[in-house]
Amino acid sequence: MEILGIFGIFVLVPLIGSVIAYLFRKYAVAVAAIFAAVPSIALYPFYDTNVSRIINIGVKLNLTLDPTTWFFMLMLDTLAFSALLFAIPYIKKAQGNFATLILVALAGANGVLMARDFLSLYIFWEMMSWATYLLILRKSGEYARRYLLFGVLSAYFIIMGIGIVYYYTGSFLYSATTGIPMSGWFWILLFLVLGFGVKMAVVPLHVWAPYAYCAEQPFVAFLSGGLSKLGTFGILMAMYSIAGISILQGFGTFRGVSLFGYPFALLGAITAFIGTVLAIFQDDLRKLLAYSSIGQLGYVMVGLGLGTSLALGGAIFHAFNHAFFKSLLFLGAGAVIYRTGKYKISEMGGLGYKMPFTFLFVLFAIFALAGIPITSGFISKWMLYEAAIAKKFVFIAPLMLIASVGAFLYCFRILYGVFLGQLSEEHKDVKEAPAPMLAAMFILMLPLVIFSIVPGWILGWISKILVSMGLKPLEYSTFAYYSPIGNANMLIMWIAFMLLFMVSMIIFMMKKARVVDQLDNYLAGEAPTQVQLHAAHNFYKPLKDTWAPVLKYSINRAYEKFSQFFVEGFKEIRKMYTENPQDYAAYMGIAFLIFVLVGWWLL
Amino acid sequence: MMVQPVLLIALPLFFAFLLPLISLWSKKVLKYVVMGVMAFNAILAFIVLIEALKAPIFDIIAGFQPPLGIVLMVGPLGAFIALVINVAAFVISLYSATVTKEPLLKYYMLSLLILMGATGMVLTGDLFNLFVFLEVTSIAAYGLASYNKDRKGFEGALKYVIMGSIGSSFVLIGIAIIYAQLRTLNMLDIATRLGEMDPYTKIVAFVSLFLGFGVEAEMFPLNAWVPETYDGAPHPVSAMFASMSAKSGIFALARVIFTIFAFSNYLWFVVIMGILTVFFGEIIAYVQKNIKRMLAYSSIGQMGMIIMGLGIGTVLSVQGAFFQMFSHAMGKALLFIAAGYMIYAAGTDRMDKMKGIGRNPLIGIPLLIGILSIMGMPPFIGFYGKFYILMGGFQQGYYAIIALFLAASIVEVAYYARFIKIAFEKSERKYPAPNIWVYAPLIIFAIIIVLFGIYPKPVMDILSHVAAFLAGGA
Amino acid sequence: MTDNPNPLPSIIPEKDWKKIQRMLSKRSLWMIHFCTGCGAMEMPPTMTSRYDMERFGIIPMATPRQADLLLVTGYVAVKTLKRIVRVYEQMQDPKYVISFGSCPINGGLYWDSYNTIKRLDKYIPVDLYIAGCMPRPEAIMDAFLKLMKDIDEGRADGWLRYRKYYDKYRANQMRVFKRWDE
Amino acid sequence: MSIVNILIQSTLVALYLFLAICIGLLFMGIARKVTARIQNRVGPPIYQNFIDVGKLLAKKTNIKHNWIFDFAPLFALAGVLLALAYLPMGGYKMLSGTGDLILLLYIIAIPALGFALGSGASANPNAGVGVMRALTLMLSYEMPFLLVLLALMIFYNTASLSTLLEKQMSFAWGIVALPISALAADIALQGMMMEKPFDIPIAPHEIASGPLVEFGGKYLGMLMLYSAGSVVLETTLFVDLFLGGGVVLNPATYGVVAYVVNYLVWFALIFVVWMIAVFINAVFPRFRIEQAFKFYWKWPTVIAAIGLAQAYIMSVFLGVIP
Repeated sequence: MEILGIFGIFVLVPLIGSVIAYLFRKYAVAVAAIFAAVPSIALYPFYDTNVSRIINIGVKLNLTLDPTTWFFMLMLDTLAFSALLFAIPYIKKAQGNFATLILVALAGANGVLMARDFLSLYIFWEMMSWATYLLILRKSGEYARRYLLFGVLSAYFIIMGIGIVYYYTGSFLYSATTGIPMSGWFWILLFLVLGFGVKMAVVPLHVWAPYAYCAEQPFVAFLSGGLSKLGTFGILMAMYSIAGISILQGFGTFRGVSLFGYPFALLGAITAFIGTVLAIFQDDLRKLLAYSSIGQLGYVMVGLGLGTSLALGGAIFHAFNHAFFKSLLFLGAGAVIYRTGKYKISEMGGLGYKMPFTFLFVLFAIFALAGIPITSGFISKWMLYEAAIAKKFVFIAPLMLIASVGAFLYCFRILYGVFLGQLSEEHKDVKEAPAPMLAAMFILMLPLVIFSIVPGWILGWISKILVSMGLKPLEYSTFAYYSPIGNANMLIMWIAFMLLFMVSMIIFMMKKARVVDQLDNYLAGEAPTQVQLHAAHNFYKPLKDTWAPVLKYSINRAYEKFSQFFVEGFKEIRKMYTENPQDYAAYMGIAFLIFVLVGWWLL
Repeated sequence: MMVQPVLLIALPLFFAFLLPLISLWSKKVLKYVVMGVMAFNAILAFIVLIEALKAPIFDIIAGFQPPLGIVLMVGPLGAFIALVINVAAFVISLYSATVTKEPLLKYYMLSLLILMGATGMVLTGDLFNLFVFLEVTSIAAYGLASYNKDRKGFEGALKYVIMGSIGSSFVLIGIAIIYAQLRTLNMLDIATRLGEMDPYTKIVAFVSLFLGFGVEAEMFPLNAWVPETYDGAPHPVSAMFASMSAKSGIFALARVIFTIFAFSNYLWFVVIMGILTVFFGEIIAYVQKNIKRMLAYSSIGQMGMIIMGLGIGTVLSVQGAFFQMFSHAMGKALLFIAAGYMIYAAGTDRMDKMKGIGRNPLIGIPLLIGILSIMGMPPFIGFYGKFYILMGGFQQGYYAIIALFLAASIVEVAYYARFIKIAFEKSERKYPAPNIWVYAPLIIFAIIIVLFGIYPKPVMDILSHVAAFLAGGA
Repeated sequence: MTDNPNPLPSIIPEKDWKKIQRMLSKRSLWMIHFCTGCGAMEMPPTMTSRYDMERFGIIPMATPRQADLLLVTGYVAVKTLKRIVRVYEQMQDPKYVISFGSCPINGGLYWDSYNTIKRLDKYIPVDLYIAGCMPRPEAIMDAFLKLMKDIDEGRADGWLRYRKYYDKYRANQMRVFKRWDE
Repeated sequence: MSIVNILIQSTLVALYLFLAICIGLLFMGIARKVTARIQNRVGPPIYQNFIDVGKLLAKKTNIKHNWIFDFAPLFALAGVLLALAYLPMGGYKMLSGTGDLILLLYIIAIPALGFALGSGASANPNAGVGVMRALTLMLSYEMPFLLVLLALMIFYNTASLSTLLEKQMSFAWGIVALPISALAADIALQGMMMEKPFDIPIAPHEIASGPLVEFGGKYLGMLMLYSAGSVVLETTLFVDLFLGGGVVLNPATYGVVAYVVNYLVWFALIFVVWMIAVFINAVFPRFRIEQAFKFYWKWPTVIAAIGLAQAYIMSVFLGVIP
């Protein structure tokens, strides 16, 4: 393994593992989990190191493991490991190819993170892309194609970007991009950002996400939490490492923010808003989470677009948080689906009493998603807001803030619809999720709590990344963090909260309470034994009615019309091949004439 | 040891006419004999390749010195393509064992002849031999195309005959013009003395040769025969067309473009023909319901990509083009074999009737690998060719054409994804399990695709000789 | 129905604690009025500006969980009784019942009806009756004051009785109900 | 910061919090009295709510449905106390030096979320509907309110409340500098306090007091303490944002006297703000929830946007830097 170094550990081990895991038919996923654990453990020696290596397989792959890569890789490998751990009980049939494909996707993802030249970036990107496609194909067949098309679209945007770089420099290296004119940079960055933006599901390139996220939950957790972060990483590298801040500033600045980045920031804010609004009205648990992660990645996009030190730090931190809490949510949903077999929120209810641990984990994830300060989810949102407000951006900031208010709505939708309310008759004997699932969820919950008490650690890592990209480091201490216009100290907040919680605990403990059955309930004197009390169906109806005139427009349908139009055109063109030899002979004659004439004209 | 490349041609020819005698003794052994011959040929081709990598081989036949005599001119690239053709031929010959329809004797003779013709077209250094081998290939191909003796077969074969004969007559005209002006047929000789030709006639000669080989190379608009012929022919034969005759045609085309007439100012037109081929091939493949027709149109698209690569004409793109020949020969042969099995197993050639046919891993995994490779997904061999051709295009700054090409290949991805979905979706229908003659070739091709996809270094080393080839060498 | 022990024995002696509790609960009687009959008509004037009962801290509540005082305003049919009992059991101790008019006392003008009960007191403990058909708001206010006085002196112990003789009450109830769930 | 100092500070904070809760209960009593007077009634004594809370906490039996049910009182009370602790009262910074407006904004969500959790844990449909209405209402009034906050933060160029107070003292009160925003904020405040016409979530006559439906005894008592706290929280928020937090004397110069005076001024100011809310509450009927949403996203939002534009122009183009 030392011969190949980082390539061996982070790319070959999963690849070999994928083949080996396939052979253990029944235990494939467990074996795969072990192979996924290797890179995530092997990562720790590489903390704050800078290892590079060139692998020559006929094309040269330049791989580097620096703090940026380390940070993202930590995220991804942990997610992959816990997703596979979760999948051990979850995946019942065809374990083999699930495990294989997840590991291939992991290898591809690690490769993308380590790649320092466009060729290997593209190779690993596509590897990850088709493995993901096949994983989606396992569950939701028709929509997998949609994912693949958008995946290929993004790949081709990236190819355009790469090609223009190659046109100017004749090299694929990230480092060799000197002497490219600004016009060239504009197109390169545009194509690269669009390409990676597809993976981040930025509106209007988001239509693949809601359907792709209906695949098996452990994989979706990895896809939404982990693989979508490759988009973040790609944009980060493209804009701030390959191009660099000075090039971006070269496009002209608006209050110190690059005019190239600002539209993307605005787009991100719009994405956050649209994703949130659409998430509020979903009844399918998986779709709700999908739209919410579209919205959350919108926040990340804002940070990437603004590109001040604070905003970028916030974006990276939010990507980290989103990776963990959204995977946690998807896994929680997976646990519920695994136990009940239902997807619709309105068909569940009261499961929190039967699955307390799952409920607690999901509750923490939702605190993080809603940005409640007792989780680290708050800090990243805080940084993004303050970055936007400090720069006096009066369009981005309100959109982000109102979107985060909307997040409360769908968060409560999940909590109430799934875990609270009435426990329906058919779920009377639902059991708690099996141990591996709980373990996986617990692993994902830890960072959210730890980094909310001690944000200093992770802010330190992020500052390293920012410094390596030539930006100012963040201002932070172990427990507190600062922006130009404000500050917050998590330790004091925690202590105060704990003390006050104890105070209210004392008042609460003065009297004992008696537990009554859920049907012993105020129903105007009625006490029926069989009744549906769960008010989760079409939960936000009044809001939906008020939004109806806006909601009737759908980007999705626009795409379908578009593709329909083209297929009709293809049918017309197909008529060119009349199955008639005379015509074909005529074609040859005409072709001969045209060729000769063109040739003579060229002389 | 010094291997005579001529053996590559002589051996199949010899055995093709030995087969009747063998069949008198026993009909059973025929297929094993053919497999043996082709396997031996493949090994021979490999040795020749190693030789050719040291230095281009000029093998003079019957003692006449060039420019008078006929000569085999085996450069590294020629040897490489020859190797590809022979390997493909050998693996396909395994699949041919499933062909049971009489007269088997003729089938095997013709398949040996098509191999001989294709190899000859690649190896020869002499324009007239090129024409002769082209004729051999085409005539064997006509025979094989109509081998099924059914309506589809005959119709396809007829169209192939018409187009093919027009094409070869074009070639003959071109050769005639050149000979009339230069009194020589040796390619290098022609290349050196091309300046003496009257430019207008030179164009005519070039276009004639270009179109003539364009028919074999499935270039737009000369490719109309492709879908019906591929559809009508027996399944192994479709695989042969895709991986052997088409490859020899495109290699001949490459020779015409670079070795003989090294125009630089005409190339952009070739690029346009290439992109048109890609475009129409892919979008018409999208609306096909018949699997073999879909594959046929998609192989038109692939060949168009190769023509594009040749036309772009930078070292990188031509390397890509040759890599694409290799990957397309392997991948498309795999897909045609798989399609053959599917048509046999599902009892129809309509794709929507093949639900869940790929759920048997012996078929499914190679099928998936083949399709991904054709789509150009790393780490399969299909990727490198596509990527290099594109990068070459970027070097020349053909942005619009590349955008068009990428759009076309999104369409390609769309229809292959549709097919994957059908092939792997759940269905209670049970299909007969493939026998060894079906899945062995599939697996061999799949292994080649993955192996050279993960470690393409050997191929890349061979393709590093492209520069010399472009300079007008072998 | 288990009684919770006194939470702060060490600080305040049992007796004073009870006194404080009575004093508090008499000064804020939250009522839920069960409009069974015509008596309900008398509540609006009692609440509103003419005889504003809020000045004694008596306000109407939406659910029995929050209420201390149950008003049964008028005749009680068997079917209604079932609801009344449920509401009463959902209220939290200490809780008090006032019944309006003559019907809950002796059936009133429904005395020979086939499906009204004659005496509410057999089924749930009534702390205070207001005679008359119908009692006027003055009478109601008077009743409230009387109830507050009773509470202060610890005479309003209906909830204790209900707890003590629970099965007797339940037996009486079951005599008139066929089943609980309908 | 020495340990003694910390102790003194924390005792002070505890004292202020206790006073805040008492003030809240008092205000609720006053509101009942005032409403009664408006309706030409006598009304209860103004200390009525203390009695109510006492009675509720002294109830003999309490019921709960499950362990999640307990979240409501705990999170609600702790959360509102925490939020109050980050809010300067009468010029006393409390913790607001260590956490800014956005932290406060999210801390305010803690009690609401806990309350929603607890009420959701009862299987009563009214609770679900009530919480749905509450959240929808929140989405409604946050739109103008966030624009107002943005206007303030842009104009005073700070997100920290204590800094905001100092700048208001040195420059001008928010209501003088940004009157339009102040108007929008007050309209939003009515919804934030869930006073009529926005008492939709706890409409007793439609949905049996909504989220509160299953709460009785100590649960209801603690929730009353929570609502008392939130009265002070919301009024104080307005006062701190727009009325300089009632800081008239600079504590740096006048010392303890300043604290006392400022506290009294602050008390007077929140009383005024509360009275406005109470008067509106006393004379209005109730909106339907979708009407409330449409209302808030129409006029108050427009007003708040104008206010934001004013703040933007003043700070960016006119260069008025407080």
